[in-house]
Amino acid sequence: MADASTIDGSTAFEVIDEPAPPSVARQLGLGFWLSSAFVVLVVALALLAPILPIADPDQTAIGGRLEGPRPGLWFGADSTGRDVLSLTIWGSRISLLVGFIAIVIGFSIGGTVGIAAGYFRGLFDKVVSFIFVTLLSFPALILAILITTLLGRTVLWVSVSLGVLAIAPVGRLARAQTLVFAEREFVTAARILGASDRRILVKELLPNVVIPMSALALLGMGIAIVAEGTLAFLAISVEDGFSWGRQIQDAGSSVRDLEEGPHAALFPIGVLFLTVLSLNYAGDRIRDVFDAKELQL
Amino acid sequence: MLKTQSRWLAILLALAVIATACGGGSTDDAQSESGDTTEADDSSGDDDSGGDSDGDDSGGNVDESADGSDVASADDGADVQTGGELRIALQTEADTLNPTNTPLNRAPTLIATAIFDTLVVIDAEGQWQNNLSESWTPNDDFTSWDMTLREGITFSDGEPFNAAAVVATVDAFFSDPLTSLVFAPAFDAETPVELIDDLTVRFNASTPNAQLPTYFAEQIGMIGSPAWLAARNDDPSLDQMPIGAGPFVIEERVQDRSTVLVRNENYWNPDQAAILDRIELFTDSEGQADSTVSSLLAGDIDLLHLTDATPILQLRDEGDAITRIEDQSGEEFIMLMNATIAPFDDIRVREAATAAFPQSAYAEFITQGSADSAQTLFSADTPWHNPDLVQLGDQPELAGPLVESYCADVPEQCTDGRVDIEYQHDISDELTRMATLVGDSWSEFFNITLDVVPNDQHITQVTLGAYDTATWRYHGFSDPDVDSIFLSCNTIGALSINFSRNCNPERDALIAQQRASTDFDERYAIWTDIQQNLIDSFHYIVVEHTNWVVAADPAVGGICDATTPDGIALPCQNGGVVRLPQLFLTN
Amino acid sequence: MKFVAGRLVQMVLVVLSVTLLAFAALNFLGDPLFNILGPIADEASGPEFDEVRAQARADFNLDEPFLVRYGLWLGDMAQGDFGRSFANGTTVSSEISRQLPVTIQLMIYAQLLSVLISVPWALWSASRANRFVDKASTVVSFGMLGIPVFALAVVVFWLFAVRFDIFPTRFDDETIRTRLVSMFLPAMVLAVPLIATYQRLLRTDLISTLQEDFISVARAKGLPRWRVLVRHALRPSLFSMLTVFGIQTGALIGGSLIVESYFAVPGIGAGVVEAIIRDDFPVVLAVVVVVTVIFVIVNFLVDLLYSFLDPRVQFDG
Amino acid sequence: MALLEVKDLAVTFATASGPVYAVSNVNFSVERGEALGIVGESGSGKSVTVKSLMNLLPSTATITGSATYDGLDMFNLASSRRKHFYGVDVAMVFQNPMTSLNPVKRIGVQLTEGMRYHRNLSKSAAKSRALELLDMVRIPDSAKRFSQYPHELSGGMRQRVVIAMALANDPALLIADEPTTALDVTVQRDILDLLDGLRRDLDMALVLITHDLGVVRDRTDDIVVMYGGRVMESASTAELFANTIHPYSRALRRSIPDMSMPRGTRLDPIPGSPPDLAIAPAACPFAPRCVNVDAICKFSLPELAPDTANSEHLFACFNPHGELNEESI
Amino acid sequence: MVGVGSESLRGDDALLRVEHLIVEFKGRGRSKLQAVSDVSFDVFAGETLGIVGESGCGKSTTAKAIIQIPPPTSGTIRYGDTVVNELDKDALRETRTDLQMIFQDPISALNPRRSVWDIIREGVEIWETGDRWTDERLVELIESVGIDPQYRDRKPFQFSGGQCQRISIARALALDPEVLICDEPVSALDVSVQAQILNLLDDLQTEHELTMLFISHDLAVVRNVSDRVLVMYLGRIAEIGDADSIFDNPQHPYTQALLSAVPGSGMSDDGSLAGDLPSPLDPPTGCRFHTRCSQAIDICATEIPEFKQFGTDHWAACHVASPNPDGAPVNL
Repeated sequence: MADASTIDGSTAFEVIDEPAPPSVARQLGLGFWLSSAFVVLVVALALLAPILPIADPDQTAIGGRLEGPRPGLWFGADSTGRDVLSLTIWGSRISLLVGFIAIVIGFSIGGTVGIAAGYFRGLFDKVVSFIFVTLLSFPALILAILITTLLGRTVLWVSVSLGVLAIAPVGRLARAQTLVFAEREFVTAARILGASDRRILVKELLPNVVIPMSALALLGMGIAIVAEGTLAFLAISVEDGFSWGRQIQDAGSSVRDLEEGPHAALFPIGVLFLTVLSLNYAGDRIRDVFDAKELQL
Repeated sequence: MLKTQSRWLAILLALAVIATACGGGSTDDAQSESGDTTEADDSSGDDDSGGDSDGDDSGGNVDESADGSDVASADDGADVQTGGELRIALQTEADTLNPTNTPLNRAPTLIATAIFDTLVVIDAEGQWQNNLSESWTPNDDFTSWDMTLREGITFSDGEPFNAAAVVATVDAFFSDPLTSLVFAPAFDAETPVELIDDLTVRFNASTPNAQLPTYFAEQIGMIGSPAWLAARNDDPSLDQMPIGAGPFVIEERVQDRSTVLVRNENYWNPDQAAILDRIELFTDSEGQADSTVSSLLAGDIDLLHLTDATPILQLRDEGDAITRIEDQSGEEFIMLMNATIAPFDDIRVREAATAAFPQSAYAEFITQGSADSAQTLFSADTPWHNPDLVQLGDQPELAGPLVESYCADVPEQCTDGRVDIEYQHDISDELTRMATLVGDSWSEFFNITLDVVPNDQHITQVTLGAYDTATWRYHGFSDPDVDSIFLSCNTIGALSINFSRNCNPERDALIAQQRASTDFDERYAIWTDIQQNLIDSFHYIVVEHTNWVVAADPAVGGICDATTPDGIALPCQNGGVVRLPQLFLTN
Repeated sequence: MKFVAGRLVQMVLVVLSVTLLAFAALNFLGDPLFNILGPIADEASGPEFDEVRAQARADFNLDEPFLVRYGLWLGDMAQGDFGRSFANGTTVSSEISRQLPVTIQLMIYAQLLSVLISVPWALWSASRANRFVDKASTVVSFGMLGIPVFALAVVVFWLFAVRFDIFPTRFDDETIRTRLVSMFLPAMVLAVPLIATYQRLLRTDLISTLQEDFISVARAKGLPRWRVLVRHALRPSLFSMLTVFGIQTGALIGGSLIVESYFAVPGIGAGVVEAIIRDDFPVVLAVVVVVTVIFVIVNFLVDLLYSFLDPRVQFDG
Repeated sequence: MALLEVKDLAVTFATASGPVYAVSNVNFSVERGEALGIVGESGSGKSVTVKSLMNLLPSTATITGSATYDGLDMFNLASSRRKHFYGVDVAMVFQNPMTSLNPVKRIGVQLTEGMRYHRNLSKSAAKSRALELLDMVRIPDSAKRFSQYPHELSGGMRQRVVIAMALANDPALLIADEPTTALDVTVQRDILDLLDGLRRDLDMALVLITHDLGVVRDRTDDIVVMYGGRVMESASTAELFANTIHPYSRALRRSIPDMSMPRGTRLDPIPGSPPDLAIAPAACPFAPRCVNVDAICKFSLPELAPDTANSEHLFACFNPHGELNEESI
Repeated sequence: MVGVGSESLRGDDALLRVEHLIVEFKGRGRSKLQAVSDVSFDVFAGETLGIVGESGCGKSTTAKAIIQIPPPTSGTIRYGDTVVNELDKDALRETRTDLQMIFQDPISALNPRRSVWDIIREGVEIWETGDRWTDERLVELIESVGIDPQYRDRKPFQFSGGQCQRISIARALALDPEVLICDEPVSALDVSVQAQILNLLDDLQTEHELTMLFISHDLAVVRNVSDRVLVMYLGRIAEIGDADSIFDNPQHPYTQALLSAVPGSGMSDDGSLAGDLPSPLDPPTGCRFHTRCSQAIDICATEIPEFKQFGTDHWAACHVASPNPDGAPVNL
């Protein structure tokens, strides 16, 4: 590098003497990795459930009624003597699957429409914004329940109904994000450079909108899992098969059952809580780290 | 515009309710090892009408543990407090309280009985006794009965209680498409009822019927004030505020929530007028029976009835601290198998399902000893129980060959050597648990598709025959003759209250035969045959005899004090129905 | 005033759209006849059922075009005729007028609890931003935010009503006191995520407000910390919280479905769950309308409150 | 004794990525009735310095060194004295008048708040005093302004209000942190003139912070030039402009376009970027950009020392005149 | 020759002609904010036109209207033979490559998620001018603005504000523009860095034969860079002409006030302005400056002043100022 002291400032290379920023991995912090690890563990267990050496979740009378945890029956038994651990692992499959599909639906539709509305503005934006307001004014849970009851209590429709719920909030956020960045001068700069709308959307805006949105997707996934659990808790989720919500409802709605064997409810609650918390935390960290980068500017 | 609509729908729904007793929230379970003896067998009825004596525990057995306290308070007149207010928690609600157009299940029957009084009651021995009626006189072949009313009875609104009122109610009853379904087949289609004179009414039966008066211990025997009946035609909301000749009148009612009864000050029979001033009845909205128990223990309510296993066990744990009366005679919990469509149209499949049914697991995990395990429609608490009759169950090894043979014949109903079936139940915790247990046992022989439907839809679909197999609560009447409507060929139709659509001419002949008989032993024998017939045709799996438990604060007395106007003792409770007028509070 | 008028028009439009959406859902998702009649719509044959079906088609104007049907229904609705419940023929309006006050009480209870807890908490943690206590409280509120309402309901019920018999296990409206006590757990369950939300938002906004120049000015005046915090920083920091307060009304309504069902509180939430389970669509539609109107009105009031909080927000001109 | 005396002041911030050495080795003093200018670019530590004096730094800041006000240790005030110190003895005016006023409170409330708190004035007494102050800072229509909200006032008016607020309790020391940077050039002069006039009329000490040498030139008695959190040079205003010693001060003067320069005049920029304050001060912070840089500058910290010719003129430089590499400026 | 945009005054060598430019923004409700009111001026090839004025005077809006961001409400922008505001979308995109711009906030002007290399190559990619702008040439360009090419893969946040402004400049130059609009390019920078950028712009202008519009509120900076100066007040031109002439001999009372307010300008205090800047939503009638003008006379409040010529290339719109003997009032 040229010696700055001898070269005229206008052509001298400026010294960038700040140390390389800490790696993204370091910035995300231990908590992020712990929560990610937990989520990965839960997902892995869900995927591997069929080949794990655990009891058949349908098999009753493995333990006594609400038998407490013991070696071999680590989470105890539920009110029909099923293995709570096995139920929790198998229950995660529907919870996670529904959460995942719902988020894919919500983000692909809400994200696209929101970004388009934020970028193109005009009448399209007005219409879309109004639809968002309407959807947000609709009592969400009632809407989900309605769709599910009317269309069928299958994984697909439960996911669709939760996905529909996600459209408006996701879309509104995507729109807001797009608006923020569309106001930035680099977009004006790109336009002056002659970039087409498509190019500006894809190259300039998307990267800026997608990263925060992906953090949001993790949070949203947690919300969707909770929403599915809520439906299941109200006995309006997927009919065949059980999810965490249903398991918790099954074990948690009778005073006597709770008195005799709170573990049957508390274990799945714990796992659900940790999963949602991990998703939230991971999403939060990603958002913080990437937002912070921008703020550093 | 919704009015007509909901009316039609309500008909269907309610229709089903009559057979399901407590359809929705409260579910099933109850079973009792409480070895309460039943005096069913010596039902020759030696009329030792114990009046207000300690109980005669048939039909409603005072649990030994509670016996003492209950009896003590009943005998100890010094403690009786006149007036006062009682709070009762009921398990379910009815859509209306009008007996002529709404089937009433057990809980609302408790209210309706207090408001109306029935023409006839079933006594502690299981025999019918005159209540508002004074006498019943059949003709020779039992095809016609003349009923004479007691004199001097008035409705609580002051209208005279006379033959015309009875005819009006019965006409209303039969003109209702729904309520008529149950009883109409037993009556002459042209003139089921005739006005003879001011206090006499003639009922014409369709076939020789020695049991006809027992019908009037049921809903059809609840006679409403003609003025009210006429008024309700204009204002359906009056269905919620019925007027009868009973010891109580409704002061206030919020459906599904609470009903307030106050003493009928004009009650015709001062000897049996209500002791309490006021009774407030609450309905437990959603399956929170166990919290109701807590309320009882906390003194927030004074009396409750329920059928759920866990609170029953909880009540038993309380021992002497609570008055508790159990009764398993009122209701059965069964699994229906639809005989009209494949695969359950084939007896092999029905037999396989019955054989593989997890009776012991059910007893362990669901009833947990709160109710007796069941073999036939009649529990040990009824005089009709026959301990020799045993249904199949817990023998999955028998199911294999049957299914194999069926699938060889009807491969389109099978997948991978297992029969494809749909298992329908409505939404409730206990039914879900049961489905888990049954699913686990059956899965070796059946591919089960669960069809969890809302309670109302469940009822409709079963009534329409749109199911393969379904769980069902089955309201047992006081006399098995009434039950026969669920077993007869002539009640099978598009809408059927013979839910499993099991038609058997041989069984119909037996039913007609017992109906014409006045001899208990003869009828008992015939009913044994009918039950055997049912067992052999595998239309039902009788899962449990619902254990209706009435529990009360020890301060509540008089639960077993009810008698007919003639002083004949009535059961402490039947299917959760307690008679309210004799209840009192001790100081 | 122009703003208010504009907002009112928007509110009406939103309510119309929501009702249209709900009405459309019941008409286009699945067969409307099935939604009205249940299995009778297709599974029953025979003349009596043909008659039922014909009657239903006539009663519900099913042969009319969708928009006409919607208009007719809306007309009834506007006149306060919410129809009659399928389940028992009582008027829906009487059902709702019985259940709604309970739910509103529950919601106010929950909001009160959450505001009373979250605001002091946020002030406390914002004044100690990034110190240990603040970080610890951030962890706590993060955790509170992650607990699903239904799971919280179970845990709280188990802990406070079953394990330690502190609160009654059932709703009791004998007296105001018992009502307050028996509604405490349900309200608290609803409040927990709200507390966390409010605390986080208010804390963040307070921290950024505390970096504003006018706070430095106030402190340079020599005013004590708490006075600056409460008198100067709090009000300008309330916006996000207030906005969310409006939005959370919707979440609360959702939460009331669970909480009321679980704790057997006889409110509109438990009612609508039951109605949906029973396919009692007149009730469902009515609840959707009522709830949306409440939601929209609350958010409108929140908008009006903005001008109180910040004189710069002008609604006209 | 000087009214304000700052000695060896250093401020360090703890951040997630380690300490930031915002200010170190700062020394200066202000006499009663005098004006001191502190000049520096962003990041030079001038604002942090005065904020530390005003007790406005966040809790992440660690302050060492001393500052005395009329002999009182400002960093260790007895709590009774402290309660009525800021806003009474010492007051401050901030950079951005648009954000210096609480947007949700009326001007009058904000003006009277300090007096009422510190002096327990009645509402009406406070109001009449406030109207007096508004007149003093030459705000027309003071009675009307009193009940207005800040957003109803222009930037210049708001800055006058902020000044009036600072003067409410007759401070002996007024600190003005870039009071005109956010204002249009036409308003800037009015405000500066106002401050100058008030200082004279009220016999206050004034500390005027700015990045613009032109602003302090005519309005201060002494000047402190800061860079990278350290004092580079300090002297009386006349002396500094007549005899700029420190290479940074000189470079700063030469890099700024001047109205007197003909168009197209080539500027002498200071190459490079301002220093990174995360690095502990171990060398002259200006060394990487300095034309007179010498080996010693990169390894050692120059002390603030008086010039041989003028003991009142202090500077921190090893090689002020470029003798070491024989380049003269 | 040169002028304020009036036909009669136009020389043939004007590269950019702005005629009767009006830019309005929609305010709340039906109100309209006229940010630029009937502004006409020419820009000549190779010159630097400085535009000065207080905040809100419409200087940035005027410059941005030239490249149609946003398109003006009315008026004509001629660039050579092209009428910019009548171009269709594609032609406008093409024409804009000749008219580039750098912004006040160097940080906001760079996409935080793209590398410096991607940012600078953007125009090359859009217009597929890779044969002309080879990677080697781009590297040279990066070097020429003073950025070490070895950092080309870094993201903007790893650079200082001054460096970001350099990157911005390189991005604009990679399109070979004719005109470079600099919208307050140094006001966000530290004084020590400001001079670097000013010198850089000066060098690049010579090297790339740029015509520049230089917008600033800092009179000293404008004086330093401008050949000609345009002084704006509340959406109108107050004074325009040769920079030396205007700075040394300002005619419009507003220009005088502006100059006298510069610290250390040594100018007399006469120009001190009374009162506040009026609201642009409701600008004063007549001469917009009359509400603050110490020399205002009655006519100022009613009639919009015409431009008067005060020198070969020096016009001012003022009723009071009297022109040089050789200059006659100019009709617009």
